[in-house]
Amino acid sequence: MRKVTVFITLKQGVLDPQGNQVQESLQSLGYNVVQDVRIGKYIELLVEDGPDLEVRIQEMCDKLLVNPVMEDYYYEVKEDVHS
Amino acid sequence: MRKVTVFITLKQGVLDPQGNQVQESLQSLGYNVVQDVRIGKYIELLVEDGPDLEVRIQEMCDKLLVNPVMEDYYYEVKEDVHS
Amino acid sequence: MKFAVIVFPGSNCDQDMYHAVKEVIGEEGDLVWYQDSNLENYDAILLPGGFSYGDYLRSGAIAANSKIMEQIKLHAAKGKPVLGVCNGFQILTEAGLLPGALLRNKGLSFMCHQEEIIVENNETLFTSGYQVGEVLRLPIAHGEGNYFCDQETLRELEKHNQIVFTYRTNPNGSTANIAGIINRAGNVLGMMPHPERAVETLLGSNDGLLLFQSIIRNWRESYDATNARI
Amino acid sequence: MMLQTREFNPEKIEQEKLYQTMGLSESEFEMIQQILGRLPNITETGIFSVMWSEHCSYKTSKPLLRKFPTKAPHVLQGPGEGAGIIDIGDNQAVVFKIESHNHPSAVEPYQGAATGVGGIIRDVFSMGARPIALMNSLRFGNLTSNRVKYLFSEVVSGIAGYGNCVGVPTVGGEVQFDESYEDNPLVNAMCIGLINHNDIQKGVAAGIGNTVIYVGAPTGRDGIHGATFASDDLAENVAKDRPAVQVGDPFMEKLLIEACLEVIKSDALVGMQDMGAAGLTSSASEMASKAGTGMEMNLDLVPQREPNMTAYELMLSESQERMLLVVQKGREQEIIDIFNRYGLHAVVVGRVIEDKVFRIIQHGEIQAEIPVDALAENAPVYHLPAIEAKYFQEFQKIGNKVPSVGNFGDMLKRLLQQPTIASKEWIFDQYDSMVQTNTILGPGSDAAVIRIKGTDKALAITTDCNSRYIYLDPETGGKIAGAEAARNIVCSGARPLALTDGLNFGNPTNPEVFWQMEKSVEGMSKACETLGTPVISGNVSLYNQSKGRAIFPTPIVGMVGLFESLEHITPSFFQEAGDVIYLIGETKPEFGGSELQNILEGTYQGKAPVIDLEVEAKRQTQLLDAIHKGLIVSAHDLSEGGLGVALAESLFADDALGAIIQIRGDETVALFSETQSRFLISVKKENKDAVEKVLTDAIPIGVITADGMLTIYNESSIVLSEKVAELRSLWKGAIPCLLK
Ligand SMILES: Nc1ncnc2c1ncn2[C@@H]1O[C@H](COP(=O)(O)OP(=O)(O)O)[C@@H](O)[C@H]1O
Ligand SMILES: [Mg+2]
Repeated sequence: MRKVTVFITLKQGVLDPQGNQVQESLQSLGYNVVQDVRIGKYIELLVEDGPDLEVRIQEMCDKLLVNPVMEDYYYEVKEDVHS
Repeated sequence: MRKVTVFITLKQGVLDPQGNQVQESLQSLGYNVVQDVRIGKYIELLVEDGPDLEVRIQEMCDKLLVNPVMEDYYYEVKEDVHS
Repeated sequence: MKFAVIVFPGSNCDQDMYHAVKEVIGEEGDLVWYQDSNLENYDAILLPGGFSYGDYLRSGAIAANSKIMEQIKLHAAKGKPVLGVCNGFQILTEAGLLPGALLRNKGLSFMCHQEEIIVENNETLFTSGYQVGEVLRLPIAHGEGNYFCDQETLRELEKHNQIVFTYRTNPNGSTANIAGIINRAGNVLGMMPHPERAVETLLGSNDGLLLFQSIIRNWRESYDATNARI
Repeated sequence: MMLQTREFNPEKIEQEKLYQTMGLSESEFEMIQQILGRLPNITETGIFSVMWSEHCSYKTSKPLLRKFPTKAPHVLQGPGEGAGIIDIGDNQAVVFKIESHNHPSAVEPYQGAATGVGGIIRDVFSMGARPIALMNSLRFGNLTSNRVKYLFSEVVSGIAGYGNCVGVPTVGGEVQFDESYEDNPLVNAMCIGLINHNDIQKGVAAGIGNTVIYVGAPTGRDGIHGATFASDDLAENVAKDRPAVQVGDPFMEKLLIEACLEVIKSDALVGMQDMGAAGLTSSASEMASKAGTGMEMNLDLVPQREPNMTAYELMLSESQERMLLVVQKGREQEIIDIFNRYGLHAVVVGRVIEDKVFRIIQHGEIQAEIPVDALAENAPVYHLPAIEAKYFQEFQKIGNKVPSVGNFGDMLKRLLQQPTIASKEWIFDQYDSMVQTNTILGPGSDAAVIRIKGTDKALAITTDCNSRYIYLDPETGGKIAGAEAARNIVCSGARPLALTDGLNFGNPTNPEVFWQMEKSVEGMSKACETLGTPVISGNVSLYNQSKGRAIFPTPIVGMVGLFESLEHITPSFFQEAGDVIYLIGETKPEFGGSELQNILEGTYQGKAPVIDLEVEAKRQTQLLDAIHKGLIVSAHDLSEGGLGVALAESLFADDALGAIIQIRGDETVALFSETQSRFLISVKKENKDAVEKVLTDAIPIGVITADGMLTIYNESSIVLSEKVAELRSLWKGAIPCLLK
């Protein structure tokens, strides 16, 4: 069993109203050091290991997890998880 | 300028209906290898560098970015970004 | 009695709350913009529903960090009534004035309809007009109304009779069917259903009327008591 | 499309016909050269291409739109402004309009639908009105493919996500599912606003020397060429249109609503318009053109989301949540202060000039200079050829034959589970339909009913369009669309006031498509004339086709009616056992385009149901009269699925009620024919005589019972007898079940 983490971000140029608001709020809390905030998704998957693991992950991202019209992604295959 | 990434997950024991639904959908697409899905947030911050960078990040997480009642987090300070 | 309806950027039930208090019930009240932070002259604070700050990050989180919350905490510490409805409830939990958190609905969608709400505790200044076990028809309208707290907190809530309202049939996955809770001191109530939308039969229900009237009656009584003492 | 301005000099644009990739024809490019007296540069070419797109100029639909009746004493503002305005007395008026966001929704359904809602709300509050209600009209393919299910559920969440957040209740709508919308879903949103006469605001850039102020979200590279995109065949490969995705920020919009409605009260404001399709370009040039002035704008002052944006990109961007204001010179700060209080950025970007040109400056250079009228007024108009469709000629030859139905109870159950008929609760439960506490009847009744606080008045609102009839026979179908909308308004007890139209069609250069457009507009116009409901605003969406196949012609009608007294509000559901049920209107064998035909044949053919508008008008007047006399307990119109479905629907508010009904003649015709101009009403026993006197076409057909059964007899034999609770649960569960 493998833990896979998928990081999904909004494509460059796609508006992130949420990120903008969080940035403003951080600034009004006094954190003027924050220059930019972008908010995306972080998905943890527990997947059975196998030779085509990476192919499957990419397929799942392309088909379901990620909206290619607006989002980019990358992923990491992490440690073995014993179940 | 530093890029900081914050990973926010739902605490263990907090139900993740969205994760469950994604898992179901993945299975119905034939990806039975997926045993568990948890969905969290992935925040990218661009922060001015400084000696107390890490302290500030933790403060921002504790005050605003993360709700400790339901969420856990970790963060990574990444490469220097030239602006 | 004078109510303050707090208006955050993105609040959208502020006018409805104001209308209920002012036009339907006929009590005094003001809409208070979140930057006008003097709340001293108000007897009760109402945190209305809506999407303060767009519900960005987490619903209620950004409003809970705004300056006016300090005033609201002060007001609450004096034992004066604070009512948070829907987004107001979310703000109160985010601000730590009430325990727990409101997660996304179990079914993942926003939902808006009338629900049957059971009065669990009528020994509060908000619910003294109702009977325990009474079923109210109140609208809900939320995407994140799934009340969550850990087991320990739940035991505390139960032990101190802090669960004020429950759903008859759980629409959103809330722990123990919780629709509304009160703080230990009994003056801060948070609830997901909208009593301010249920004050006129023309719109389908007036079961929320007694909630506002209870606040007013209890305030009058304690006010008279205070005056009598003087 | 990332065009680098430098690479495209005017000669190259001409020689390599680059203007064609932006949707301009050769003759249009020639017109542009004549207007300017020179070759246009890339920015100018872009500006012309969006302003002369169908979406902004209505170049092919203008000749048709002229057919609509638009005048009446109560019309304060007809088509032409952001939205139309209707007087409702007491110095109050309603503002409304419908708008499509079909193409964006096909590419990115959540954001496409959300920004569609945002856009139509801006149209309404930019007139100075407070938005008080939203409606939507949707079309999708059959709920069988995963893609359609995805589009459907994302569109609904997008509408909910935006409308709920801005705090405008979504009080109703309609949806149909048909194969022709498989690749081309339709998403039309309607917004209704309330205004005092003296607050009515127009989008004009009057007063030479006055200041132009930009408010709201910074401009990004999103949605560039959205307007031309909305005017072209939906590219089969949507991938190339991806950069056109715009993201909505309903939170920003909520702040804009509140701030703009405060600014309206200031006499420093001269004019205001939202930046919709074609963004800065259209708002600026339209405001100047309407005032007979010109405008100069310095792009260096325009708030920008990304670095190094070109003039071309800034002028064509369709970033959302932006407004353009003209304010009196010298009084800018008071306006800016109001916006700042709401946390919004407002900046001076230009001024009104005497020269009737639109002049754009960036980096100290003139990037574009175009006569404003050429953009806003003098776009080319095309009179396209129309040819009567072949299929129509075939269909007209088919006689009305009665399909054979085995078991009537089973057929009724199947009909109730057809997604077009089934309960839409799965949709509207996701909409906040109650915020603003005015919703007397929300989604689920024939028309939505919204009270007007502080008065005894209320509004009835509906959207309707049975595109199957319009496909079979555009003119008849157009009449039906107008009549059905009015029918829904009348059933609720309100007097129809006026309508907005959302014209959704395929490629107009196909003469058969243009014929569909022409005929359906003619049909709608006739209905408007006979029923006294002028058209006060509307929207055109063409090129809804892919792989050479067009959608069913879908001219949606959004209608608003007025209750002069809350006492007139009439439910569509049966209320009490013992009440008598009447059917108004005779029933003929008409199954063309019916839901029964859909079930039995899986297709639509033959003749559309006939409609006699005079009969329709008479029955509507009589019904309204009876309601106003207090004679009617409930009223429901007959639509898809005929009497059978209408009877079942009328019982769905209360499982305890039932009905015993007596029909005559052929059962299939009586129960499932879709003959027009029919109503189902319930009345108190003691009012029978009075009702029959007023409603000359009403025939008693049964009585409401307390046994929770719908039982239908023909003479003495039982046609069907079903538990209402079971019918209801099938009806309610159908859409959720299909989405599983
Ligand atoms: N897309 C939608 N959004 C909101 N409400 C809807 C939508 N579609 C249908 N409804 C509601 O469901 C009810 C039934 O709709 P419909 O079957 O189209 O009614 P009718 O045939 O009487 O016009 C109406 O009250 C309508 O407002
Ligand atoms: Mg109807």
